[in-house]
Amino acid sequence: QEELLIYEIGDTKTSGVDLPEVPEGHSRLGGLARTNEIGLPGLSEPEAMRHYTRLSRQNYAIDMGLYPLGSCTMKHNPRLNEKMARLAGLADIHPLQPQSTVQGAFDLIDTLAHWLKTLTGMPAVAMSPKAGAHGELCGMMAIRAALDKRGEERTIVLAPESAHGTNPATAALCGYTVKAIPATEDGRVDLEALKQALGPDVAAIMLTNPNTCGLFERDIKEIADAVHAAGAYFYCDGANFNAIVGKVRPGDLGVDCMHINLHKTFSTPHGGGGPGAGPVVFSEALAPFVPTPYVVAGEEEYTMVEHDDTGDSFGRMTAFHGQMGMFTRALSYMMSHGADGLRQVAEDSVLNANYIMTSLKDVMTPSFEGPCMHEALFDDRFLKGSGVETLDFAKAMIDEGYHPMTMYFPLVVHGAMLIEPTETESKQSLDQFIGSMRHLVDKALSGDGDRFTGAPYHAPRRRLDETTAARKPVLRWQKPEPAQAAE
Amino acid sequence: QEELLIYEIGDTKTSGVDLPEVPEGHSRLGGLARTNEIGLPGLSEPEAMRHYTRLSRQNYAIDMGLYPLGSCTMKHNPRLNEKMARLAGLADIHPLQPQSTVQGAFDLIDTLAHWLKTLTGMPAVAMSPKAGAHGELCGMMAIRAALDKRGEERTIVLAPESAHGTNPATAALCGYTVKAIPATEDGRVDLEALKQALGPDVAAIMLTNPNTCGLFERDIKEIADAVHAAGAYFYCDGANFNAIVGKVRPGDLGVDCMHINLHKTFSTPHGGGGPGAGPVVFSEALAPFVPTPYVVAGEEEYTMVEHDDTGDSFGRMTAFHGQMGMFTRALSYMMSHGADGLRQVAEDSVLNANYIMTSLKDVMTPSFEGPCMHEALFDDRFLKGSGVETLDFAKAMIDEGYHPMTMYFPLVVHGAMLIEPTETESKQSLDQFIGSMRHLVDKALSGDGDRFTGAPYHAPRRRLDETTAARKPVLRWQKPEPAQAAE
Amino acid sequence: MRYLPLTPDDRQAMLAKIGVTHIDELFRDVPADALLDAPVDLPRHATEMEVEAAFKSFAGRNLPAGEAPFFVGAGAYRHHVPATVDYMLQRGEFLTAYTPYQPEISQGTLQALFEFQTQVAQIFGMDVANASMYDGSTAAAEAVLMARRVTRKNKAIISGSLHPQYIEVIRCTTAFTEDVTVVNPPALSGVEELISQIDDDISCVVVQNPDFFGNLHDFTKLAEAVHEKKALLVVVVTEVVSLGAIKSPGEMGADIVVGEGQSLGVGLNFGGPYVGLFATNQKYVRQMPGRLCGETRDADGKRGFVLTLSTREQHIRREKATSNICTNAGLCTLAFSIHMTLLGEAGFRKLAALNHARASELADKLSDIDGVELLNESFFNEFTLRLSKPAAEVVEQLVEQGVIAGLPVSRLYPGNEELDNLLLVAVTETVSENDMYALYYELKEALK
Amino acid sequence: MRYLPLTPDDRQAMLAKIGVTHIDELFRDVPADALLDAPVDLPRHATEMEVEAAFKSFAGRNLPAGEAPFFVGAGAYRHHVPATVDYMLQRGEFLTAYTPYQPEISQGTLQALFEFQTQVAQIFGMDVANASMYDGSTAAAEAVLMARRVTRKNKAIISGSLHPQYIEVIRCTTAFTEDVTVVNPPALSGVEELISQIDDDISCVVVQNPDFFGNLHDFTKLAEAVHEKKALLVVVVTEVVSLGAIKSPGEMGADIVVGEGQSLGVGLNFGGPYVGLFATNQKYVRQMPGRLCGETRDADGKRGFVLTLSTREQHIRREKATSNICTNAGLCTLAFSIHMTLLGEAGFRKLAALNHARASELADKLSDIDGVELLNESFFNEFTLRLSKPAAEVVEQLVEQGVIAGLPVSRLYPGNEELDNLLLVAVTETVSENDMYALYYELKEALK
Repeated sequence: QEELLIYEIGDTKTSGVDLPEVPEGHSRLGGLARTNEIGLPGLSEPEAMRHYTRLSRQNYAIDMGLYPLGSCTMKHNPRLNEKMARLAGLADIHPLQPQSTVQGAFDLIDTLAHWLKTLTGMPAVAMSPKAGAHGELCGMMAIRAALDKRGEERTIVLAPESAHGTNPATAALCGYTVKAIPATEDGRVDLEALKQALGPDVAAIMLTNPNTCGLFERDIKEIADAVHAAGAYFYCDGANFNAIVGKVRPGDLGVDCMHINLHKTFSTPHGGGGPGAGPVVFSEALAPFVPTPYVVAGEEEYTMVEHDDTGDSFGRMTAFHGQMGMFTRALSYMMSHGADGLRQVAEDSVLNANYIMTSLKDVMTPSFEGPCMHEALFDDRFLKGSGVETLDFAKAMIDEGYHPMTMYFPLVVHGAMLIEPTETESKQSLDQFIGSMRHLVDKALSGDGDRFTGAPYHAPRRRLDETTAARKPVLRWQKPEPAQAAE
Repeated sequence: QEELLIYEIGDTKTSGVDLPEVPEGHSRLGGLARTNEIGLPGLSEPEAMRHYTRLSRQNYAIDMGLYPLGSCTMKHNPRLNEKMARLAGLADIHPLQPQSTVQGAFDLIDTLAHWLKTLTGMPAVAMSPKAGAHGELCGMMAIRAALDKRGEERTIVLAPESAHGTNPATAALCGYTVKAIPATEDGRVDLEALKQALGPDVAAIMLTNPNTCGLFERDIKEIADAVHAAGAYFYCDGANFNAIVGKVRPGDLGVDCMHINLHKTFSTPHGGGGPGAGPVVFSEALAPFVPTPYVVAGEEEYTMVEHDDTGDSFGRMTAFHGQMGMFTRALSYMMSHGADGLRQVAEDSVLNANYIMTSLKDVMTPSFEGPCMHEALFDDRFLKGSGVETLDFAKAMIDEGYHPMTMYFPLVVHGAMLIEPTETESKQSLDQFIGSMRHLVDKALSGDGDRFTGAPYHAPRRRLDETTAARKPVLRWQKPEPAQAAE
Repeated sequence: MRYLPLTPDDRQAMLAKIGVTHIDELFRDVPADALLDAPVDLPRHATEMEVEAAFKSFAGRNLPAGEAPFFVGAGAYRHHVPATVDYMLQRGEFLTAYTPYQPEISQGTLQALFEFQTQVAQIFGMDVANASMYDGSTAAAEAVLMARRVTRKNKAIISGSLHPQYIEVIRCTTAFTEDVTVVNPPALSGVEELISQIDDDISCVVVQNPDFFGNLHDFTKLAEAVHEKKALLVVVVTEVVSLGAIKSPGEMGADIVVGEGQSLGVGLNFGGPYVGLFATNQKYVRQMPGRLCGETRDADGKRGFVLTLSTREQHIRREKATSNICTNAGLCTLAFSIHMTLLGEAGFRKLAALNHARASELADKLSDIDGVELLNESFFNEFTLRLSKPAAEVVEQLVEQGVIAGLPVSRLYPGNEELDNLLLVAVTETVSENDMYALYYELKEALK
Repeated sequence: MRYLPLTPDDRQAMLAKIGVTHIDELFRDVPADALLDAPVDLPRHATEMEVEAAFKSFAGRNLPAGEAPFFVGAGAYRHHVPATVDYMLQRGEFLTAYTPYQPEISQGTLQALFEFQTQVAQIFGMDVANASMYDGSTAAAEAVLMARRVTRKNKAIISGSLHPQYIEVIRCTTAFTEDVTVVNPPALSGVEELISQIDDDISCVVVQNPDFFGNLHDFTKLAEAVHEKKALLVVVVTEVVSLGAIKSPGEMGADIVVGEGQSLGVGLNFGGPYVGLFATNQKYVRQMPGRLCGETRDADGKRGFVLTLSTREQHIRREKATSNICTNAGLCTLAFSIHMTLLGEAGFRKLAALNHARASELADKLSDIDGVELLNESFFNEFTLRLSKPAAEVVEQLVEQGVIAGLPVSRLYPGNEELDNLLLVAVTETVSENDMYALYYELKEALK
């Protein structure tokens, strides 16, 4: 039984909500009453319950199995965090109710800020960015504001070829042009090339560390020194912070600002694509430029500063104060782990990735030598001659009961397969995954091509036609033509 | 991937719960410390989350589709009720904390009692029975207590052949012998036969109404009169109350006591087999004999009477006060529907059953003439010659995406199939079900036998070997023999 | 009405299809004068907001145990339940499933029951456990009935240290059959001469560990004496967490062990729903009441689980069934089992040790107060104090100070003056140092 | 650690397999002096009980809107959310799923997004909507950027009645590009002369309906004037429930409609997460920012859904992308869509009517008070009062009486004395008669 659309189940008269009768009274709508039918279908509550339950069962999720999506840190989402986020004193408060009535909320934000600053070794943090990319924007805007204050017009941002797509997109939003820095053979930034690229027109470098190849940038301090010497700032993309949390403080590496994806490192649920949260930590140099609003702890009470009096803040990135619901979940996660547990998070995530790398390196082709951080990068050399592409291999994983790994990213290796198990997988789970992968490699090389090119076979859908979807986009339901409807 | 047992995943050292360190102190265990390993496996929280999530996905449930289980009233379970049951002021209170600190709880119980009494037209109610069968026991014990007080030794309980198995089992627990009353051609109690069976040795009649054939006992008042004239009591099994709630008050029919399955009529979740709740309403004649405890509303406050001073109460059926968590859910359901909505419940449940009966009567064989109440009873005559049994037909429904209907009950018709859609199915859902059933009948009669005898094909398991399970029962996991384990 | 999908148009169309014009024609078998022509005298349907307001009002007039220093136990204990447990219980696939009579589409419930049965058997040190009963007290009554079936004798001896409400339930359940129940008076000292009461007529002896007053017992000798008379030893456990610290009834020779499983996963709920645990040895399996889940194979040879041995049950065996029970405490078994799985043996033992340590600490502290005497030689997480005043008065006095001091034993033994000054105090891991200090301070004040 | 499955033995075995003896050998690329040799200076790991206690303490120092007569709106509205919505959000299959890049195993999320997009488009009266943005304010900024891309002009005119924080966000987001944003002063009267400001250079005019002060507008003429200059009309809606009662921006000729969807399903959450709504007309689809879900077929010909038109997005198009956004408000779209589905058109309209009726009632009542002047000619569920005293003082005074009277406009317009006495009052279906009376009474007292 296929699940119909709500438009095919419900009608505009049905409602699954009971509301009190509307008292009589004269309308103040200024003659703007909505008279035409909108066309919104309603479902009774039992129908709605079935519809969404059935839909949910067509999803894969962390709760169901290993989610080896490199660069996404799909770790266990504790339900304690969900419970905390639903306390009425945190969920049912309004961003603009009197500050005297939300002192606990400010304390929570301030406490989370303290944890983030301590873990990163940075003196300041902006809490309001709504997601990782929004955090990037926040960091780059602070850099731009700092340079503007210095009266310098710098136009170029450097970024490695392997950077996330958000990096150049963000730089563009701040009016910068992106220039790529090449990588060395071993998958890191080419320090010499970087030094040559640096100059008075360079505003900043945007660097992910551990980088998107799953490697730690060995020359990170030299890079920071060179960048600073050239009068530029060092933006660190914190997407891979999970690998080093509690083990390395970015502040000790010379970073000027870094966003933190609370939904990656600190386990707020991905929710099928959001919401995220992307607080940004700052060095002393950039701290004056943080956006409004921010919490200030006074002697007796907290204040949320909503208007900057210094004139240095680069402005406001969002209405209200940021992703409070995500703050709650992240802080609950952090307190649960503590300083000791978070350190263990980094160690176990790196251990798990290296265990996979080691256990598969004889049958798959790791792209780089040496230990990886929290993700293992393979390329498609091992598939050579098999007729199986990275995409096919990944789709075949679905039939084995797994979500595919990240494919074709980073762009710097051919047919990339980026596997990030995270620290919340057990050894038993990893061994089972390794077994499945070895089995698939064996099948791929033994000519069982249909298993791959036709995959998935055992999923709610077979492969979907994405080309037609993009060429003739159907982006909403449309009422069938009357002729059809009458049939 | 098959889901392993916790014993095959976890070990005795792992724990998914963090606890504070245990302070030093001398043991007061009187030398009884448990020293041997118990063998309880622990799972980390992520492992536990996956294990139970995966297990859950092997279940069918109301939230997933129509559950046409006759006699079980599998209706929608609103989540509002779950939310109410989790309010700290209701979930986190102790049955023996001071009565002054639980006045709201007593009010809730008293309010629910009022609703039950009003809906049944009966003057008293015992709230503590833990489930339907426990409620039956409660009712029959009150009858026995009343007869004992009258000084009469009656030894026989009458019940129709079509009665639930709990009826005779309960009567036996009260020291009675059960005598069956025959049914008429049209599926009801044979009034004349009943009258003949009545006599000074008859303690009570146990009657389900609407009965287990889905029919209303037309002669109910005459039956009650005859029973009372013979000095016996009328126990009504309230399992099918959903068909008449808000439309007919059992008190108006001459009933002396009736249990109410809160998990049927009032939608507390079945939870894979429980917990239920089975309050029992009583006539004036039986009211003095109700079990302890009970709530009494005073001028200023409520009192929970835990010890009966009258000497009439037949005693205590359970520690504490009954299924409070179910009371909350049931009352939330009842208030949501109100007097008007509950009446509509009965009407729609009867309408839905008759719609199914009418829509299938040309291809299946209804066992009795005329309108049914909230369930439609078919027998297996329509399968004659097809080689398909009731069981096969039911199992084939699984492949169509449905839970099978109730089979081989009641025992009074051959190869019974008892279908109860409940009022929370939409017409669209019924039409789809009817279509599937017609399709199956067609396949059964057109010789597509494998579809049935091998069914189900599309379920987490194929048909299971119940015979071996009963002959050589394996009722727990056992540690594999060391020899095997070493392999 | 948000829960009723039929629209007025649907109803008309369906009546037409059936061939009637009014819904009441389908109620034609109801005696005309009994068919109500209007809704009963109760409020009309309510919105979610209205229902929430009503329940917040009910809830608001109770004092949740978590919002006060809280020391009541007596058969129901406040333990901390991990958030994962409640999440899982709420999944529709568990919450809204029926009894797993159709095993092909009920493996989730069934496998969880199989795991539950194994856990319960292990905790109690017994061979097998059933898929649960209503609660501990009804399980205890079922144990007495089972002992009669096994031994074909009908006299049960009940310890005076069994939870008084359990005693009442056993008495009530056996009141109308031929059973004879001999109930001893309360044994405050923890010493009770049971062995001398055993004769050839008895079917069983029923004891509790830790007993109602908190004392611990080794029943090994008692078991031997009972077995000599071909009778059964029934051991009741109302605080299952104790078995993470103390020897199991199975190790002491029990034949049937029943218990209240509420401590794990289920919560207080003002007394219900709870989960009755029931275990016995292999040889008595076919006399055991209640549901059982067993392992088997499907047509493809895959391991699977089914409800089994149902020939013992009422829907097959009717008046000859082992019990009239036809439900178990399904969802509560799941709560119990998930909580136990999260704890694991290491966590279970630590939890028990923590409870014992806290209780010891408080017992020591309170014993220092003038007018307080600790009666127990041994205990797990609950003990009995003799106060210099009636305990009921003291408890009411402390309620005013926001402290729920424990259970005045007199509440369950009204009219027994000897017990009027006894206070039963329970301590779990949810009790903080501050809570203990509050009780100490207020009790001291009250007894001045 | 309850969340970390590896045991010490596992770790040893895995290190051995990898061929190292200590975990830090895997961190060998980290500069030695930067590798911490001990945990940072933060508390150690905490039990569930400890974490719960900490959060109950945070929560306990806030006043939940549901526990007081509550009248703050200003872009975030307290509506009642059916229990079903939150149950569904908590299902692991929705909660713990990733972005649906693998459509074969993400149809649940994708179909829900497709339904969401359709609902949003219908509510706004537009052709298409995206799969959501962070919130209303960032969506408004994205609309300005999009208008620049579509028109290849860079001057935006911003209504003075747009939510002041939205204005700040637009200003901030366009600060470092070549955009020119002309921001009008606040238009209290509800009348603002925008048409005269339109010239050939403008990319768009940004207006709000109902506007920040609660006034309603018909933008039909404005749309015509904007279109004449080949520019776009951007309409912002911060209270989406209003569209159950008033004409949609699409019907008025809007080219882009953005909104805050928090009112449906999401809740207050102290400002986030919320859900940004974004809709436009078919011809501009390829310039739209954010994720889009589209319908297609699978290899077996079955209908299915995929993320599509991703060539607009940053992971493909990098610096030329339509936005740097790479998430949507996934779970909040689901909350919005489920709530909307439960309401249906009938419920949505009734909810809107109810909000309007309650607000009307309160506006009338409060207007009776000496020292209160209602500024609005028209409004939906929020209106502006001019008090005889500074509103911030009055609000603080009423907090002491347990009434949260509304937003003093000065909080968002500091230093603008003209606005100091203005109080913005919002009324939803969650406000009771008693709440209204409490505000009336306390306000009257305060203004005496």
